[in-house]
Amino acid sequence: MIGVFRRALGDFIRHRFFHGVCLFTIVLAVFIVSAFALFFINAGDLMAAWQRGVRITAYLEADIEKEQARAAAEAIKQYEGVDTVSYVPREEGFAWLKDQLGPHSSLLSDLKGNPLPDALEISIIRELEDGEVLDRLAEKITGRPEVADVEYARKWLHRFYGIYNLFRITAFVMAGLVFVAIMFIVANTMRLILYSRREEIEITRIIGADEEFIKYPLYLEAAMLGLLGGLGGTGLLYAGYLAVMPKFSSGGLLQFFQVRFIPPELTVFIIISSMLVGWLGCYFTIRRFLRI
Amino acid sequence: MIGVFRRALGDFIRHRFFHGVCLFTIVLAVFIVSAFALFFINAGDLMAAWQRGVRITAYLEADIEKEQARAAAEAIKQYEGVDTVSYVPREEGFAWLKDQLGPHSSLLSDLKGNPLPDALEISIIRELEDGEVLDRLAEKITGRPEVADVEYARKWLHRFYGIYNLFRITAFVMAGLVFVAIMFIVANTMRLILYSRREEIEITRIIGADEEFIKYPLYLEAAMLGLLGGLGGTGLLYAGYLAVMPKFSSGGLLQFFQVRFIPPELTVFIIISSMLVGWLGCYFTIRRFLRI
Amino acid sequence: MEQNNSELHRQIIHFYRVTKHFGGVYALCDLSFDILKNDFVFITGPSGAGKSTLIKLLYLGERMSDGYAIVDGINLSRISRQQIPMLRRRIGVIFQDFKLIANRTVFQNVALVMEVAGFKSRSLIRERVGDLLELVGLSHQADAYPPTLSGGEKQRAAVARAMVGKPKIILADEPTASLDPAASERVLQLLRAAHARGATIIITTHDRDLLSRFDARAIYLEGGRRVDAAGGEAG
Amino acid sequence: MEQNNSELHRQIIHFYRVTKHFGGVYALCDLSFDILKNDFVFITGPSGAGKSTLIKLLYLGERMSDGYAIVDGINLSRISRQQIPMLRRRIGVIFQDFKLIANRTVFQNVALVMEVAGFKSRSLIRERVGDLLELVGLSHQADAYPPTLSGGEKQRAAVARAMVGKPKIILADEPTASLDPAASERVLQLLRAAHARGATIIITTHDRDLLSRFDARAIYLEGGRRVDAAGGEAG
Ligand SMILES: Nc1ncnc2c1ncn2[C@@H]1O[C@H](COP(=O)(O)OP(=O)(O)OP(=O)(O)O)[C@@H](O)[C@H]1O
Ligand SMILES: Nc1ncnc2c1ncn2[C@@H]1O[C@H](COP(=O)(O)OP(=O)(O)OP(=O)(O)O)[C@@H](O)[C@H]1O
Ligand SMILES: [Mg+2]
Ligand SMILES: [Mg+2]
Repeated sequence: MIGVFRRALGDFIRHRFFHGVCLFTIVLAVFIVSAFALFFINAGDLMAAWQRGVRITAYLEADIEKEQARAAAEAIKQYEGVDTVSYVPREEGFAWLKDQLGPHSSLLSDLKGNPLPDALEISIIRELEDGEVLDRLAEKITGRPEVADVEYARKWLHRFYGIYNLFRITAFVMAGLVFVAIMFIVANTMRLILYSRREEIEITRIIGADEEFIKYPLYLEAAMLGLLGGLGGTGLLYAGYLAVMPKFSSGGLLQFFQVRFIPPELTVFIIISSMLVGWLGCYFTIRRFLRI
Repeated sequence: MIGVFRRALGDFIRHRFFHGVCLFTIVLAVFIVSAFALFFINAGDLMAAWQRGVRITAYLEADIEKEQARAAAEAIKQYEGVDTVSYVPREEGFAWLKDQLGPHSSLLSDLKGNPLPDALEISIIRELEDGEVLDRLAEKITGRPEVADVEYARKWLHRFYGIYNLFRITAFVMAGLVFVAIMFIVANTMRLILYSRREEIEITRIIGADEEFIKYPLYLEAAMLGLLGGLGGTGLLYAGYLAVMPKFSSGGLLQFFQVRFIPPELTVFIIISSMLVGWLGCYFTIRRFLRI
Repeated sequence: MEQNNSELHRQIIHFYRVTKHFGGVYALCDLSFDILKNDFVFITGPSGAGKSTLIKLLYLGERMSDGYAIVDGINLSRISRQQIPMLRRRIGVIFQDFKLIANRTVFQNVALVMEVAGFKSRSLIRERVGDLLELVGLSHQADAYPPTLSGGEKQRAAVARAMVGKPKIILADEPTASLDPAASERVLQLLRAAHARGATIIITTHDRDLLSRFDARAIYLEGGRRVDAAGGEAG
Repeated sequence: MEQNNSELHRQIIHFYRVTKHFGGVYALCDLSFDILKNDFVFITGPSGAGKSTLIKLLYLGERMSDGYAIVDGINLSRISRQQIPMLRRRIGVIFQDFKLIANRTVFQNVALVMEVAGFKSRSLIRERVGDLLELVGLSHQADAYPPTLSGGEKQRAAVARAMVGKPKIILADEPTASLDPAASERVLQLLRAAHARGATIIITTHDRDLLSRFDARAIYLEGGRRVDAAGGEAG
């Protein structure tokens, strides 16, 4: 075991240039993958943040008492997709409407009294992914005896969810493609390392090395290169993140949104994938060389 | 010249495996870059499409004649950022308001007559990038004698532009980073190709080849690999695009939006960059080998 | 092919109608011979006769195309992949083109044989490799890399590597081609010492001097076939 | 170092107190000698004496560390990078380790010298390379790749490559080390023919046979210094 480590280390020193160039490539590859992840995670967050404003207004029947309204609010809170429910007395509703109409609010002053009923404001959980769910929820709320009418920005929300989902699917597909492409790049790099050493491997076999003697240090090297590449690539991204973020924040664009780094679990996943892929690239190439 | 071509071709055949693996890497690298471009271009389009709805409503003074309104419309049309201006008679405006209020439209039936003035609907060009410009435009319109009041979704739009700009900057930075990273990967690949052939190059020099004899076929090969990689990578993306798009479209997500492939100029740019980078990688490495 | 039992027992290498061709090129053709334990045999013949190919078949650097061959009790056409390294460790080869690993020092090249064979003790390895480099006159070059060695120094490094594992069989492919008479003599003394120790020695050469200085059996090849002009006995 | 003018004119190689060291290792030390046009000179000495290093200095494979050297009218310490290829084309080298390009056929390896020298006519190249391969007995291997050649075949391919450019100077580093007597004789005949054509021939060897068969000048090296034991004249 120690021998394997010692030999792997020796190989690193012996093949400085080649390993250096290959490591550089892997670092860049991992950097790209993690930059992708960073981007999509934050874009997703941003869209989710945007969605925070989504709410359904349920106008209650005129004869509903405050107590009944609160009970209804409790019940609705249990529905799928509901985040919070708050009771809005008709006075508040009128003030809000006035506000909404802005310059035309004078229209309302012509009215006798407040024609609005009491209402429940239902805010939706951020994880909701689909306009259909919202529609079903609205229908369910409408079906309640206390509720006279339900209002929400149906068209706008359907469109938002359409785009959101499109974005998510695309992000997923893109991330998958890039991941696969990068995997191949890392694996290719490993192949080139092995290919450049085929003579050395051949000589070692000829003087009596068994497969294990040859394979283990190579596997270890591949995994180490993958590990170093993974650490280097994510480290590079983190350095970039630290360097760029303060400028962004001070720019004022992000007042309402905090860009976050890829979560630790994902970072670890990327680094481990990099190791694994390095090892796999090595594994499949080595089999070619070890046939007699 | 023909000799250079002939020798470059010979090298391709001689170094099949290595060139094959390297070409594979370049194809993947170009694929990633162009997939990036495809994504950002379409995401940008999508956001721009969303922006299409942006408009300013200018309510006219009560005593403005239709003729005067049309003249004002013509004048406003010349302002920076304005796309179209249309005259909305007070009747249409009332109908619209009614529509907007939806279930509460009964409110309006209590009104005596139509309290709304005539209005101009000003739609904004899609290329507008900044809430400030919109604010200035609104001010300018307000300043006109014919205009009583101006209305637009100021807060919402500022937020939209904030996100849009954030997206654009990020896209730009990301695309730049990925491009640079991929450049390095391609250049690294070229280095490895040269490195794996240093013995051959050394022997050729020792039997009397001058630098030109050695360099030109290598440059040509590097450029060809870059070219093939560029064609392969963009071709792969195009194949993917053709394969995936029909499914997307039928899914209904994209009814309001047509995903387009990266424009031909950008494709050409990517391919040429790939060639150039291949050549550069070769150029800088070769100088190391040609020192005595 | 009639052999009494005791001779069969003493055989370490037995070739019967062995053929090796590369595509259409026949490097060895219908070759039969026996080598007994502790033999000292020369293989000779003109350039391209198939001498190195024969060596390659013995250490399984190439697989024979046809025929029947046994080396140290192992049937070369039936050997499993797991057995190959074991066989190779019992054979020390001085390759005609040296086959030194370019980015390992002379010491590391020689020591590798022992590492491969499973020797764990660093000090034992250091001692044995050091002794052998001393014997071939390369002590001062122990830390040099093969590309910086002279032709003769490379050859001596290859000799040291072939001997360090104390193999039962030593295959020496032109072991003195790049050496001056004095260095040649030293290498031959090493081979003789190994022979005295009980090893079987097979040397290819076209150095007439060498042949004449030894009273050893010689197998003559020409165009991949055995042509026993002188001193040889038909297998 | 007194020389009359005509001898100066006839000198093609002039070494004066040339030293070459690699780090602390002195491969050549204070070496002085002259070689005249159309000379036929042997360089000999034990393994590691510096013979190959001397050859390397001549074709500028290495730069000398110290001293003064002229080859075919060019001062080796003053030569510009552009001039190096020109000088090399006037020199044909048979390398001790052959230096054949592994993924080019024998034909392509030999033809490369002519391509490098600027010959455009494919048919001329084909003809001359073909003739030369015939002379060294490799016609049937023209399309073989060097790794598949036997040691002697590689050496003969290297010989063909060194001669195909009809160089003024031929540097042959152990040109017959891997060859049987018959093949050796053929190579020596080729070298003699080149000599007769007017070329200057420099051969390193430790083959005493070879030396005794020629009535040629020999320069003896040992440990990088000139030790003129026999037949040599101090430069
Ligand atoms: N891998 C191969 N592919 C094709 N031909 C080969 C291969 N290996 C050897 N040969 C051919 O087989 C013949 C015998 O080669 P071998 O190396 O055994 O000769 P040799 O007797 O060792 O000659 P030398 O004294 O020159 O070393 C040669 O003609 C060689 O070209
Ligand atoms: N690049 C180098 N770096 C370090 N030492 C070197 C280098 N090249 C040669 N030497 C050393 O210089 C000495 C002379 O080497 P050279 O190859 O000239 O010997 P040689 O006379 O050709 O010997 P041989 O007959 O064995 O070929 C040797 O000891 C060698 O190790
Ligand atoms: Mg041989
Ligand atoms: Mg030498």
